[in-house]
Amino acid sequence: MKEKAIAKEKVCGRPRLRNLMPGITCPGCHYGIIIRLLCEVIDEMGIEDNIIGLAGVGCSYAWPMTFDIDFGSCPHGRAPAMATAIKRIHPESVVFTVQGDGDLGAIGLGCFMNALLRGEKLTTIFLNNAGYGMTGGQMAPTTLPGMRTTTTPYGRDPKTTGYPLHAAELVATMKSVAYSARCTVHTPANYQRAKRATKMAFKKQIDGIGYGFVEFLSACPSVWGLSPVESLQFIEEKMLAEFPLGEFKNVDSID
Amino acid sequence: MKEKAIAKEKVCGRPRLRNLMPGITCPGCHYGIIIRLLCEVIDEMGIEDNIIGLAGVGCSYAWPMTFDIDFGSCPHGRAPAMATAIKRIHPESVVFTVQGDGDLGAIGLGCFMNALLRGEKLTTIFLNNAGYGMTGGQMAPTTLPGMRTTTTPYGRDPKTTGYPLHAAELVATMKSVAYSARCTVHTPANYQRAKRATKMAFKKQIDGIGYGFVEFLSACPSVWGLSPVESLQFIEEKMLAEFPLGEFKNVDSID
Amino acid sequence: MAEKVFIDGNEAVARGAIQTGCKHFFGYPITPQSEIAEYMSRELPQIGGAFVQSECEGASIYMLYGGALAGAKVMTSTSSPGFSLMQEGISYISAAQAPCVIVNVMRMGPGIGTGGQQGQTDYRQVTKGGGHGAYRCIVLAPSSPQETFDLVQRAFYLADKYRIAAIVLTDFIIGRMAEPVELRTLEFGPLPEKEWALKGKGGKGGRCDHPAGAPRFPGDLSKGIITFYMHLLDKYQRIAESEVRYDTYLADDATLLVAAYGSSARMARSAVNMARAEGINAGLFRPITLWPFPEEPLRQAALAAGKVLVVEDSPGEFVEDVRFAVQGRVPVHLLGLWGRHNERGGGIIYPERILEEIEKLT
Amino acid sequence: MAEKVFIDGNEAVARGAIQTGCKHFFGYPITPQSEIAEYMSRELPQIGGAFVQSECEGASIYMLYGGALAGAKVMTSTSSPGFSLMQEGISYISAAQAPCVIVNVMRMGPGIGTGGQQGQTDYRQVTKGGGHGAYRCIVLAPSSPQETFDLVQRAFYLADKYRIAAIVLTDFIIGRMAEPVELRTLEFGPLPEKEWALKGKGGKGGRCDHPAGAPRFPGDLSKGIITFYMHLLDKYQRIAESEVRYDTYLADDATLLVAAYGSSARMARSAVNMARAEGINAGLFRPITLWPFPEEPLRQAALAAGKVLVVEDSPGEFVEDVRFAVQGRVPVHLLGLWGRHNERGGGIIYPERILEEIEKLT
Amino acid sequence: MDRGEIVIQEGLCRGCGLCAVFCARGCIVIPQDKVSFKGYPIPIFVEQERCNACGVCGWMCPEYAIEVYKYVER
Amino acid sequence: MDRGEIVIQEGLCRGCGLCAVFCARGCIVIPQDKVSFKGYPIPIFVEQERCNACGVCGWMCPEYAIEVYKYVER
Amino acid sequence: MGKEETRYFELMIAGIGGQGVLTIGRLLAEAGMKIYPNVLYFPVYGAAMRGGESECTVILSDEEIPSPAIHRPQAAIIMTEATFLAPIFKEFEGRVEPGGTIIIDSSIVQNKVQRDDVKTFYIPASGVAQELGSHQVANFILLGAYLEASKAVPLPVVEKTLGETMAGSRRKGLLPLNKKALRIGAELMANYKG
Amino acid sequence: MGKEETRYFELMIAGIGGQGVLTIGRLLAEAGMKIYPNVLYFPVYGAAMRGGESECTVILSDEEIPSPAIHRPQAAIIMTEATFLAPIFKEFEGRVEPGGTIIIDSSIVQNKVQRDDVKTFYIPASGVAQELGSHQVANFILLGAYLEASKAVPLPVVEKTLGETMAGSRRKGLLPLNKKALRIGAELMANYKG
Ligand SMILES: Cc1ncc(C[n+]2csc(CCOP(=O)(O)OP(=O)(O)O)c2C)c(N)n1
Ligand SMILES: Cc1ncc(C[n+]2csc(CCOP(=O)(O)OP(=O)(O)O)c2C)c(N)n1
Ligand code: SF4
Ligand code: SF4
Ligand code: SF4
Ligand code: SF4
Ligand code: SF4
Ligand code: SF4
Ligand SMILES: [Mg+2]
Ligand SMILES: [Mg+2]
Repeated sequence: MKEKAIAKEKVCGRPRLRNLMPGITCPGCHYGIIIRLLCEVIDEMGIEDNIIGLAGVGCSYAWPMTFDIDFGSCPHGRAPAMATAIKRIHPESVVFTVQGDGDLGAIGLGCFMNALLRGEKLTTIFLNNAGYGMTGGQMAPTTLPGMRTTTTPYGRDPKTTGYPLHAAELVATMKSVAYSARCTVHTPANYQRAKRATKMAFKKQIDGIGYGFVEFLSACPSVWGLSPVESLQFIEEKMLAEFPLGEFKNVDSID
Repeated sequence: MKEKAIAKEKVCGRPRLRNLMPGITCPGCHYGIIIRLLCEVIDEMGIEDNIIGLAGVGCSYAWPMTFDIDFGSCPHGRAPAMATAIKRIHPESVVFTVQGDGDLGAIGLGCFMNALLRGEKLTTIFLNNAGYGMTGGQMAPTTLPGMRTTTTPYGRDPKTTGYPLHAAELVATMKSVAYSARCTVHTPANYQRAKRATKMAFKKQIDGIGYGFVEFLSACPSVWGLSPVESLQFIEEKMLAEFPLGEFKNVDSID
Repeated sequence: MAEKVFIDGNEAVARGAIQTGCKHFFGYPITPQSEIAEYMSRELPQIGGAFVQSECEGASIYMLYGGALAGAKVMTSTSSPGFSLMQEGISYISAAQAPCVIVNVMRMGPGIGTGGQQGQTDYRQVTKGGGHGAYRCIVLAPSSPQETFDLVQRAFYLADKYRIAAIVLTDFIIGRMAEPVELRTLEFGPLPEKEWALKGKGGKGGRCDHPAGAPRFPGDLSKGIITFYMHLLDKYQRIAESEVRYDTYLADDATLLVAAYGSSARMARSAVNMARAEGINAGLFRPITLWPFPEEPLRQAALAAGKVLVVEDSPGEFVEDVRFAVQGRVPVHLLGLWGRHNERGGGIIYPERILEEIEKLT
Repeated sequence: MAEKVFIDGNEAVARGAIQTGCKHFFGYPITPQSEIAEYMSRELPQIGGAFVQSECEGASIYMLYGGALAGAKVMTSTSSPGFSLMQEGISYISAAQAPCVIVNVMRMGPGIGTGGQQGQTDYRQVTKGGGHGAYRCIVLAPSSPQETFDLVQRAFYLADKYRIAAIVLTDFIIGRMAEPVELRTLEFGPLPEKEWALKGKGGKGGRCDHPAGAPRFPGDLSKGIITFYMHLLDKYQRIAESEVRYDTYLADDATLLVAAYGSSARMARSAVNMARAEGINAGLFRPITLWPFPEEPLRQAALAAGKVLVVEDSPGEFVEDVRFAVQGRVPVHLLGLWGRHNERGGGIIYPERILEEIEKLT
Repeated sequence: MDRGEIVIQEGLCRGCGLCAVFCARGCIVIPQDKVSFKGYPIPIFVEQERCNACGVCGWMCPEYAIEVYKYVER
Repeated sequence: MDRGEIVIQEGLCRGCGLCAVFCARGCIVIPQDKVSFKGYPIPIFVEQERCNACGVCGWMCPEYAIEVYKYVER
Repeated sequence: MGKEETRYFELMIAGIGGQGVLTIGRLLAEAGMKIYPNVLYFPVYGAAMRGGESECTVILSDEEIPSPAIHRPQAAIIMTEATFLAPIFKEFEGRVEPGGTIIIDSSIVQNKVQRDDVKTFYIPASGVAQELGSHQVANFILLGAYLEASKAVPLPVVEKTLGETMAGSRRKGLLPLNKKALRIGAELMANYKG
Repeated sequence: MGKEETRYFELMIAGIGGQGVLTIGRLLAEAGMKIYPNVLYFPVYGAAMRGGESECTVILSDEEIPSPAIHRPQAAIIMTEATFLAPIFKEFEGRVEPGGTIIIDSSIVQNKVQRDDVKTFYIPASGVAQELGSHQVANFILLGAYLEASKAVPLPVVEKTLGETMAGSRRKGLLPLNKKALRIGAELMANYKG
C-alpha cells in the first residue's frame, strides 16, 4: 500500500478570506469561529467583490483588518447609520454590520432600531457574549440575571438593572425585517445551522426583501471568568435557557 | 319657580392643576384635551404633591409651564434618562415623561428602550400625531404610509422610509413593562377610557410593579392639513386602521 | 450669466450642493433649517440620489461619515443643538479624513435656546472643534444667499481636496433672508480619485477602514500617532496658507475697524455707511473663513486703523480670535448681544446701535 | 492626619466624590476610566445611593442633568469620545445652570483614537465648550491622585456655589498612576439651599424647569436672552476673579518658563530639576484651573522669564491659551506630541526630551 | 326649566369647532361668518333649553374656553 | 491506513482546548503541563489512526491554528 | 418715498402666524425683482406652527442692500395688537421713521398711533375681507393699500407675479379673490380720508 | 543602588497581559509604602482584555517624585520578547540606564542583552514556575530576584504585604505558592552566576 501515491487534500485551515495575521481575541473566544463562518459564507455565496462590512466597537473592532473584503469600522453603536448611507449610495452592494451586545444593544439600540424603522435592506451579525468584553467585563443589556460583572459586583439584579435584551425576538416584531434568528457556534452542528442562517440573512438583503439579522451567542471566557471548555457548558446550560435558539422570522415578502 | 334659589354648580372648566395661561397649540389640537385628562388624573389620584413631569421637545414643550406641578423640560428625546435619575434620587415620587412620536420614536428611541431594559419604574405619555408638529410637519416614525409631509412630499413610501412604529405593541414585548395601552381622546367615550388607562399606567409605577406606558393618538390639524373636524374623521378612518386601540399589556407582577 | 432666482439662504445651501454634484443628503429637522432637508426630499429622488431623514443629528453625522467613506459627495445640515450632537462623529470623520460638508444654521443660546431664533453663539463649538482629538474643520461663513450658494460649492471642493470636513456656518438671518441668486456653477479644478472609498473590493484587495488597520493613505492613523498628527498638522498648515478668505470694506483709510462675520457683518456694513455719512472713517473687516482664521490680514488692518470694534450676536466668542490676532497691540471693543433691540429671540443688533458704539469710540 | 491609602487617580475620583457627599453616579464604560464606574457600582449601593450604568455617554449626561435638577450631588465620568457625546447635554446643563461634576479621563486622538492610551488632546473640547451656546464650564486639571481627590471635592463645591458644570480633566497617566493619598475631607463653607430642585411640589406651587417658563432663579433663560447672558457673564466674571488656581515651581528666578498642565506637568517638573542640575534656571508654571485660565499670572511669569516652553501631549491646544496670555510679548515654543519616545499609544514625552528642548532654548 | 348653561370665553376660543361636534344635543353652532376679536370663528350657545349641563363640550374644548354650569336648587 | 492528519501551528495556538473537546474521535489531548513557547498549554495529536480528517477540529479552532489534511490516492 | 435720487423702499409687516404676513412680504419682493436690481426679503417667525409672532422686512433698492434688518423702517403694516410674548403694535408704532407710513388693520388693532410725525392709515382690512367672503385675504387688502400709498411696485406687476407664484399651487382657485383684495386695498387707500 | 545619600529605587516591568506584570509592580509599591515616604506605581496596558502589552513603573523614594514616567530606569524586568505591536525586549534593553540592572525571564526571552554597561540576569522564571506547579508564578520569582539584587524592600515586608492584599481575595489559597516563588527567585539571584 505504501507505494501508492498519496496526496494530501486540505480539508480545513485558515479560511481564504481571512487575512494572514494573528487574531487578538482571548483564548477560547468564539469570535474567531464566527469569523471563519462569515468568511465561508461570503466565499460560498460568491459576494466577496461587492460586500462591504462595518464593524462596531468592541472585541470585534479588529475584524475590518482580518477580512479580505472592504470593511470599515464605526463609532461605538453607529454601524447601522453608516451602513445605511453606504447601501443607499451603492445599492447594488451587500452591506452588513457586526456589532456586540453593548454596541448594538446599549449605545446603538436607537440607531439600530431606527434602521429597522426606515426599512433599510441590510444584514446584521449580532454578537451576544452577555457582557462588555473589550472594556473589561462590565454588564451589557444581555447579561444574565444574577451574573457577576465588574459593574454588577453583587450579581445583576433585575430590580435595579432590568432583564436581558432578547434581540432576535425583538427584531422579529419589526415589520421591515425579513429574517431573524438566534444561533450559536458552540458545537459543530450549531456551526452549520448558524451558517445556513447567516446565508439566509444575506439573501434577504440581496433579494431586496428586507433586513436580515443573526444573533450569535458567543463564549467570552474572560468576562465570564471560566475556562474555554467551561464556557461551552455555560452556553449550553445558562445562555440557552435565557436565549432560545431558532428562527424568529423568515418571510419572503413584506406586505 | 323663579323665586326658588338657583345656584350654579361648575361642572367643567379649566382643570384645577392647569395654570392660568393661554395654550400655544394650534386650533383643534388634541394636546389641550390630553393636558386636561392628565390634570384630572393627577388630581383624582391625589399625587400632585409628589409627582414630577418631564416633557420632551415638540409641541408639548410648553407643558411644564402649564401644569401646577413640578415639571421639567428635557433635551429632545432624552426625557427617559432624566426621569431615570430623578426617580432614582427621589424613589418615593411619581415620575413621568411626555414625549412626541419624533421625540420618543426617533431621536429618543434608544434612550427610551434602554430605560425599559434597565427596568425603570416610570410612566410615559406618548403623543402620536403621525408627524413632527413643532418643526413644521415632517415625517415621524409614526407617519402613515402614503401620507404627505414636508419631508415626504410624494407620500411616505415604505420602500425607502419603512413602516410606522407601533409603540404600544413594541413596549408590551419588553419584560419590565407592567402596562401598555393605546388610546385616543377623539370622542368623549374614548376620553374616559384613556383616563382609566392613564391611571393604570401611574398605578403600576406607584405599586412598584413596572413601567407604565400610554400612547395617545392625537389630532394634528396643522400637519395633516385638515380642519379640526376633518381630523376627527382622519383618526377614526386612518389612524385607527393602522394603530388599533387597546391594552397590550397589563400585569400585576413581573417574574 | 446664469439664471437668477429669488431664494433664501437655506434654499441656497440645498441648491448650491446639488449644483456642484451632491446627490446624497442626510438630515434631521430642526428650526431654522428644516427647509434644507425639505428641499432635498423633493429634489434628490428626481435626480437619482437619496434623501434620508435620519432619526437624530447623531445618526445624520454617522450617515454622513458612511457616505463619505463610500466615496460620494455628501452633506448634512442642522442647527446648534444638532451640531452639538455631531461632535463625536465629526471627530471620527476628522480621524478618517473623510471628505464631507456640514451646514450649521445657528440659533441663539445654550440648551433649547430661544426656539430657533437669531444668534451667533456657536462660534467656539464650530471653530475650536467641539469633539475630542484636536482636529480642525474648515469653516466658511457666508453673509448672503449668493455667497452661501457659492461657498457651499467651495466647501465641497475643499473637503475633497484636503480630505476634511468643511462646515458652512450660517444663521437664522442668512438662512431665511431671500435675495436674487445667480445659479452659477463654480469650477475649482480637478480632484484626486477616491481610491480609498469603500464600495466592494471588486477584484482588488479588501480595503480596510480602520485606524489601527492596514494603512490606506498618507496620514492614516494606523501609521502611528505622531505620523498621523504630523500629516494633519502639515495639511492644516497648507490650508492655513492657501485657503484664508476675508472681505474688507472701506478698510484702507479706516481709523476704526469694525470686525464682524456672517449676518452681523451685514448690519455692520450699514453702520459703516452711516458712520461715513457722518464723516467717521469706519471700515469693515469680515472673515469669510473662520478657520483658517485671517489672523495676519486682520492684524494688519487693525494696526492700521488703531482701534477695533467687534460686533457679534453672542456674549463674545469671535472676539477672542480677534484679540488673539491683535495681540493687545490696539484696543479691541466688543458689542455683543446686549446690543440687541430687545430681549426676545427676535432681538437684533441694528446698524443704529453699532453706529452708536462707533461714535462712542471716535 | 486622615488615613492614607495607596490608590490611583481613577479611584481618587470615586473616593473624592463619595467623601464629599456624592451618592449618585451615572456612567458608561470606556477605557481608561471604567474603574471609576466599577468602584461606584461596589460602593454606592452600600451607602444608600444609586449607581446607574447608562447605555451611552449621551444617556449619562442626561441622567446627570436630571440628577442635578433633582437637587442631588451627582457625577459622571468618561473619556474623550464619550465627552464628545455629552456636548449637547452639557449645553443644556449650562443653560439650566444645573450644578454637577463631569470627569474626563482623556485618551489620545480623534475618532477611536489609540485605544485608550495616553494623550492630552481634549483641551479645546473641554475648555472652549464643545456644545452650542457660548457657555463656560469650570475645568480643573489635577496632576496627582491626591490632587485629584482634593479637586473632585472642590469641583462639587464650585458646581453648587456657582450653579455650573465643573469638569475634572485627567488622563491615562493621572488616572492610572497610584500614589499615597490622604483621605481628607475638605471644608469649603456653606452652600445655598436648592429651592429650585424638582422633587414634587409638596404643597407649594409647581416648579417649572423650562427655559421659556416661569422664572425660577436669577439668570433663568425665561427672563430673556440678554438678561440671561448678562447673568452668565457676571457669574463667569466672578469665577474668573475668585477661582483661578495655578502652581509654580522655581519660577521666581527662571530665565525659561515651562508651561504644562496635568500629567505633562509632572514630566516637566522632572525636566526642570534636571535643567537646574545643569545650571539652567528653568521654572514651571502649571495651571490648575484651565478655565478660568490663569492668564494674568502666566503673563507676568512669562514676561519675567522672557521665554516660554509649552509642553503638552497634543498637537498644540493648550499652547493657544498660553499664546493668548503672552500676547506675542515673549517667544512661546511648543513641544507637542512629536516629543514622544515612540509612535505607539504608550508613547510618552519623557523629561529627557523636555530637557533637550530646554537646552536648545538656552 | 333650564338645567344649566355654558359660558364661552371668546378670548380663549380658537374656533376649532370641537364643542359643536361633541354636544350631542346640538346646543352649540359655529356660524363660519362670525369671527372673534382674535380672528377665529366663534361658537354660539344656541339652545340653552336642550343643554343638560353634561359637561362634554367643556371637556373636549382644547382651550378650556368653555365653562359648564348646572343649576341646582338650594 | 491513516486517513489523514492534522497540523497544529504552535505559534498560533492559544491553548483553549476546543479542538480536543470537539474531536469526536479523541485524537487530540492537551496535557496541561506542557506549555508552548508563547506560554499556552499545547494540544497534541495523539491518535492519527483514528482521525478521519473530518475537519471539525479545524473549523472550531478560533485561531485557525489547525490545518486538516485528508489523504487521497492518486 | 425714495431716498435721494435712487429708488429705495422699505416695508415691514407684522402680525401673527396664519394672517399671511409672509405671503404678501414675499410677493412684494418677488414683484420688486422685476424692477429693482437689489431686493431683499427677510422673514422672522417662531418655531411653533401657528399663531406665533410673524414679521418680515422687504427692501427694494437701486443700490446694494447691506443690512437685512431695519430698525426704523420707512413703512410698516401692522396686523395685530400683540402676541403672547411681544407687544407688536407698541413696538412698531415707535419704530417707523419720522415721515414714514403706518398701515393698520383697524378691524383687529383697536389702538391708535400716538405719534404725529408719521402718516397713519387705518384700513379695516379684516372686516372688508370678511365681506369679500374670506377673512384670509385681509393681507392682500393691506398690501394693495401699501402699493397705492408708496408706488413701490405697480399693481399689475404684483398681480402678474401673484399669478405666476400661484400657478402650480393647490390654492390657485383663490387667485381672483386675492387680486380683488389687492385692488380693493388700493382703492381704500386712494380714497382714504384720515 | 540608591541615588546619592537618599534612598531611591526605580523599576520597570514589561510583558504581556496575563503574566502578572501589574500584580508584582503594585505589590512592590504597596510594600514600599511601608518604608518610603514617596511611592509611585504607574501601569500601562492596552484596551483589549488579554494578551496585549503590559508594563509598569515603580518608584520608591525619600524625596518627592515628579515624573511617573521614567525613560531610563535603574532596573527592568523583561518578561516577553515582543507583542503584536511593540518590540519589548529591544526597547527595554536599550532604555535601562548605564550601570543599571536587567532581569530577564530566560524561559521566554531567547535574546541576549548586547550592552555591557548594565548588570544582566537571566532567570528561567517560567521554567522554574512550571516545576513549582504553575507557570503563573514566574512573576513572583522575578520579583524575588529583583528584591535580592536591589535590596529595595526586605523580602518579609513584601511577603507581609502580599498576605494583606490577598487576604480577602478568591485566590488566597495561592499565597503559600506565591511566597515560595518569591523566595526561590531571591535564591536564584543570590546564587546567580553569570
Ligand atoms: C462612545 C464610546 N463609548 C465607550 C467606548 C468604550 N467601549 C469600547 S468597546 C465597548 C463595549 C463593548 O461591548 P460589546 O459591544 O458587547 O462588545 P464586546 O467587547 O463584548 O465584543 C465600549 C463601551 C467607546 N469606544 N466609545
Ligand atoms: C437635538 C434636536 N434636534 C432637533 C430639534 C428640533 N425639534 C424640535 S421638536 C422636534 C420634533 C417634534 O416632533 P414630535 O416629537 O413628534 O412632537 P410634536 O411636535 O409632533 O408634538 C424637533 C425635531 C431639537 N429641538 N433638538
Ligand atoms: S473579552 Fe470576551 S469577547 Fe473579547 S476577545 Fe476576550 S473572550 Fe472574546
Ligand atoms: S402642530 Fe399639530 S401637534 Fe403641534 S400644536 Fe399644532 S396641531 Fe398640535
Ligand atoms: S354641557 Fe353638554 S348639552 Fe350642554 S352644551 Fe355642553 S355638551 Fe351640549
Ligand atoms: S372647542 Fe373650545 S376652542 Fe374649539 S370652538 Fe369650541 S370653545 Fe372654541
Ligand atoms: S482549538 Fe486551536 S487554539 Fe484552541 S487549543 Fe486547539 S489548536 Fe490551540
Ligand atoms: S480532523 Fe476530525 S477526527 Fe481528525 S483530529 Fe480533527 S476532529 Fe478529530
Ligand atoms: Mg459583548
Ligand atoms: Mg409628533
